[in-house]
Amino acid sequence: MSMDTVKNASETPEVKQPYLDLGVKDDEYARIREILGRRPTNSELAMYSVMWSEHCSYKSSKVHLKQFGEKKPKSDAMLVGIGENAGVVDIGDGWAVTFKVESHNHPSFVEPYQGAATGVGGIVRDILSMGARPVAVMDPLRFGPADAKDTARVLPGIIAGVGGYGNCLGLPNIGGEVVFDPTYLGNPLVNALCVGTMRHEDIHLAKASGLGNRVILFGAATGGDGIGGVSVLASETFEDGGPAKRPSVQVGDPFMEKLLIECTLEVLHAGLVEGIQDLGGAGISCATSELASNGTGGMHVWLDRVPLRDHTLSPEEILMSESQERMCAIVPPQNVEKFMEICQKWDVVATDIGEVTDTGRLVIEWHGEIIVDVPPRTVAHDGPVYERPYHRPVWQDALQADSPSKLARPKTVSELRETILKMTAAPNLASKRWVTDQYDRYVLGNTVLSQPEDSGMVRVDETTGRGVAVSTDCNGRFAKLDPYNGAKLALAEAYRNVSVSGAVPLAVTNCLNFGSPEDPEVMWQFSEAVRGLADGCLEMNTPVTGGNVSFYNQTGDVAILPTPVVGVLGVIDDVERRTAMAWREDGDLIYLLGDTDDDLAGSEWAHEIHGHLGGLPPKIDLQKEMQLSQILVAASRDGLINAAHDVSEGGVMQTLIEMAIRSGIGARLWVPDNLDPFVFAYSESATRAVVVVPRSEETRFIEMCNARGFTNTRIGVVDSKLADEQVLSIDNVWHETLVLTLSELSKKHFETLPAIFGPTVG
Amino acid sequence: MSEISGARIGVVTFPGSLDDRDAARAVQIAGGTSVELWHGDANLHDVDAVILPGGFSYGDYLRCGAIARFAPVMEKLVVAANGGLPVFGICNGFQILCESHLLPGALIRNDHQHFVCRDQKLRIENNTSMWTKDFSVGQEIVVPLKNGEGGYIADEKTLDALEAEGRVIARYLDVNPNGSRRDIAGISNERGNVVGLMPHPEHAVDALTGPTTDGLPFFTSVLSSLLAGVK
Amino acid sequence: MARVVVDVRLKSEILDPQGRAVQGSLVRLGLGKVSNVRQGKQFVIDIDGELNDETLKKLHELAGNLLSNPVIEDYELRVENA
Amino acid sequence: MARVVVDVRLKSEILDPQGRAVQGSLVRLGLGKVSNVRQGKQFVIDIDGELNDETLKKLHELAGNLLSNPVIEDYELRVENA
Ligand SMILES: Nc1ncnc2c1ncn2[C@@H]1O[C@H](COP(=O)(O)OP(=O)(O)O)[C@@H](O)[C@H]1O
Ligand SMILES: [Mg+2]
Repeated sequence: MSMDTVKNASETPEVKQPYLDLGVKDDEYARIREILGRRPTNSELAMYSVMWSEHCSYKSSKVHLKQFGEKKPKSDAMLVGIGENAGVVDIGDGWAVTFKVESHNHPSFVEPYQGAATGVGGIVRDILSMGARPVAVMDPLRFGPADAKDTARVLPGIIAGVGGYGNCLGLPNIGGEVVFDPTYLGNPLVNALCVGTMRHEDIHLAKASGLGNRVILFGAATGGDGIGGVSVLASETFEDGGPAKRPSVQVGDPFMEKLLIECTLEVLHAGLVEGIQDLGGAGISCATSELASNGTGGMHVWLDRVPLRDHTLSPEEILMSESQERMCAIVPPQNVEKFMEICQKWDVVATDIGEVTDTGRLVIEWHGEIIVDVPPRTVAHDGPVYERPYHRPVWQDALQADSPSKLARPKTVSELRETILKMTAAPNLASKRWVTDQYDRYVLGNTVLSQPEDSGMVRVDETTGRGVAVSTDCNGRFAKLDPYNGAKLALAEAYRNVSVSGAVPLAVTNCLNFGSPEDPEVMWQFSEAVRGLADGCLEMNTPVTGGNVSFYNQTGDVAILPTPVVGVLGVIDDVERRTAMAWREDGDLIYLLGDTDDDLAGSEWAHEIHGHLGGLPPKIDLQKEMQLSQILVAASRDGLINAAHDVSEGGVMQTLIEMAIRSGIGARLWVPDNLDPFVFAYSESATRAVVVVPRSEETRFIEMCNARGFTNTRIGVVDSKLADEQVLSIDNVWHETLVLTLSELSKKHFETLPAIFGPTVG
Repeated sequence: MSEISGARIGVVTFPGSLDDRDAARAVQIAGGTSVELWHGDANLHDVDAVILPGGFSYGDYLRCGAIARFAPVMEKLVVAANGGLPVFGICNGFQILCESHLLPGALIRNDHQHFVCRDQKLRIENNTSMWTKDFSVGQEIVVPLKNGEGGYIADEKTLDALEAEGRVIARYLDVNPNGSRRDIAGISNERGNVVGLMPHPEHAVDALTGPTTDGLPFFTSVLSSLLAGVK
Repeated sequence: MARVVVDVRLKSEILDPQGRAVQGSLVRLGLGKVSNVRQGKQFVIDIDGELNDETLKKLHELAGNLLSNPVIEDYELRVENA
Repeated sequence: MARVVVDVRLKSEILDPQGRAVQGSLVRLGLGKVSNVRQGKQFVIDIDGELNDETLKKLHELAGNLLSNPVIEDYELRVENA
């Protein structure tokens, strides 16, 4: 079957092709034949199969994702929108920022280290291909229970992979998430986010324009990595069987990627490049068809010129290979020599593999024979679109009716004390230092905030201090209880985290991790989450700039919690005035902003103490969330607060404990008269934050809150002299005082992960 | 020697160097002028001192610093260092100095097997080297540490000699983050012009982006050493 | 006492960035004719007492999934009685 | 074509944290009687054409100061003609 040429395909219409094994359905195959007016060659079939897979074509999600465009808020900040490698937003002073999050879930389950490493590598190249210098990465992660055997297998490797790749590239890791839930056992989520910066004039797009321009492939040689990985791994569930495959594991070479970054930025800044595209999923198939369909319209490629690592690869395999650390540039002929010189300087192999034509066809030649001749749009953009059936799960009503009100709550000081110590050590609330200490947060010298702060913040302009802050969030339990509002809550939380740091939220990216789209109940969760996020972004005036969908995250019939991870990017005009979470000054006043209701459904308390999930998640009012944001940003700008920290998982108690541990200084706190001490401690009502106000600014601060009608409650005062050692002392706990020492809290907070995953330093 | 007010400190970029910009920034904050040096260019461009920055030169493949040692610029650097040129190797730079035999011993995988990034407390043990002059002996500082292969080892005889000659320039305090022998964080050569340090003082020169500004004296030290040399 | 040596090598189809880097250096340092370099790991394991079949079986098992990662690596095990 | 294999091992007096960690895991996973584990590196170098004395000499030189660090490591080189 090898060397199936176009000529051969025309002459042998009856040949049976293994399209089903490649994940191509009967009707899709029929459509390919209709488009081409003949049967596809094997190479063409390979291209269509991989480009029309769920992962590349978004065939199940497209009909829903279009809401992000339809409900797009009017924002002047959007410079490049959805549909490119990554969206680009204007942050002022001529600076533009691009950011995007992508999943590498299944590969990381199969080979944790390399799966996670190449996940980072892939998203960094997406950012690079916009013309931006990558400046930071983040890694929202989800695992099964912390003490589960398979978590012990995947977690250390995934962390080492994220770190190994990012550290070697010289990108600071400024944040992420580590969440444990039984539904992720067997389906860990590895989402990777990258932020890049550039001047407006440096924005580049993936298009092949200009008749006669050269198509240059540069970076690593092509091997058999992940052949069919995209379609086979991303579009079917985990069963093996099927045809023998080339290694489905891709190995990353971060050193090569570092060279590729420097080399790419140099050729871009030298003005040598017309269009540029990274090679990710679907490799050369994707890059050539996307570049061609977005440009002058045609391309001729000599595939046998592609440098190979493995000389036994067939042309079909070369087209599908997902070998890492490769880029493709469109270069005018007169610039080729200079382009090659720069590549040589960086020791990057570059090969002229084709040229831009105006034929409207993507033609690929292999040793003198034509093996592909297709309209590129049909490969890249006109894939199948499914209107998958969906319906509200039959169990949804029962789940929402199963409220946590019947769960036993602590009723005495000693019971609450015991609960606090247990919660402080809960894997989801405990310090993630075991993880983040394996990541370089300092490199590049622009990191202003990183873990464990609410958002990661980097300085963009060293002269003016302009910078950006990013946070990613999602409470999958809320999303399970109510996917529509769960998505809004995820957006609100990320928005709040950025605001807490003093930055103005500007734009959104997302990674939608769900179970199988073939399950109508999962599809309902997905459609509701997208609707919620699109409505939320419209209301908050933060456009979705891009994202990624990962389906089939399920084991058997059990899907993961619906996990629409939302990333919010904000801008701050001077990073000097950022707000961090640690209080410092004795006598500073501790205020809780926002209203506290009896919100324990889906809470960390219900999960950790009772293993319970049911009821309705906290209500979310995005108008109020925006008010809170304005207060936090204004307070930072006017110097009214010395510290701030958002309230989310683990409620106010967890927020205060984290602030105290970060500070190393104690505080005297009291429970407001109108609240039950337990509800005060562990309710997870949305739209709240704890702020620390110097006495001299108290009046101005309260006036600002009152002017907006925003609830503000004084709940304590920073005090390092309460006892011989540093303590949190809480008054009005059922008329008694509850005292916790920082040393006992720290012990609980820091010991959990090392006890499970083994000791490291400190 | 160029004018001291603007002493020219070269920062070498190898393929895979990562903290080169940070080192250059630290030089400038200290009052020097940073000069970019390129691994493939066998020329030190008349600089007054050289910094080998942190990173993963050549991906740290084979052994950290093993491949960088053979870069064209290193041939010149070894000769100049032996002639008294101040050279400071930070992290990967320290590894390169050991591989080049400008400093004794070697750096091996951390004893706990993980890459570690933390704010590390150090005690300065020597203020006679060209890079530690502006410290006082016994001074405690906190600077970032980030490495996967930072365990300093040498045979007992070498370790004893380093101690006896006062060539241990800094030691880890509170925790030994990588299993280094005798808590050694940094050493110098006999003459005191070549210094290697595992932690990263260049990330502690600005309170905005570092945990402290405790790293700055490494960079001012060389400027005052050069000045003293001229007088 | 018995000595068991386990060589672990990346499967030939898997990218070996380290090997490539070493190959580059060897060539740069004057070794002209290197066509390929692969870098692997070697474990030298000393076992107390005699090496019985059961221990050997266990060793193979551990070599196949602890010392090597079967997804990307192969191992070879040999006994060198000391 | 000739194949040259270079084994690089830490000198025996140098503490080997990786080997120690592996030893710990082997014992934890049920291999009772491990008295020592050392982890080394192995380079498999394919040379084009025949291996002459000069190339071999060069190989020894590079094995001794590029592939291994003589301060902490020893190497062993053997030729396996393919
Ligand atoms: N959940 C989503 N929300 C918004 N945009 C999305 C989402 N998923 C994918 N997209 C957009 O669709 C386009 C194609 O996505 P993808 O295939 O991941 O890009 P790439 O080919 O660069 O990896 C991108 O512009 C991406 O931002
Ligand atoms: Mg892309």
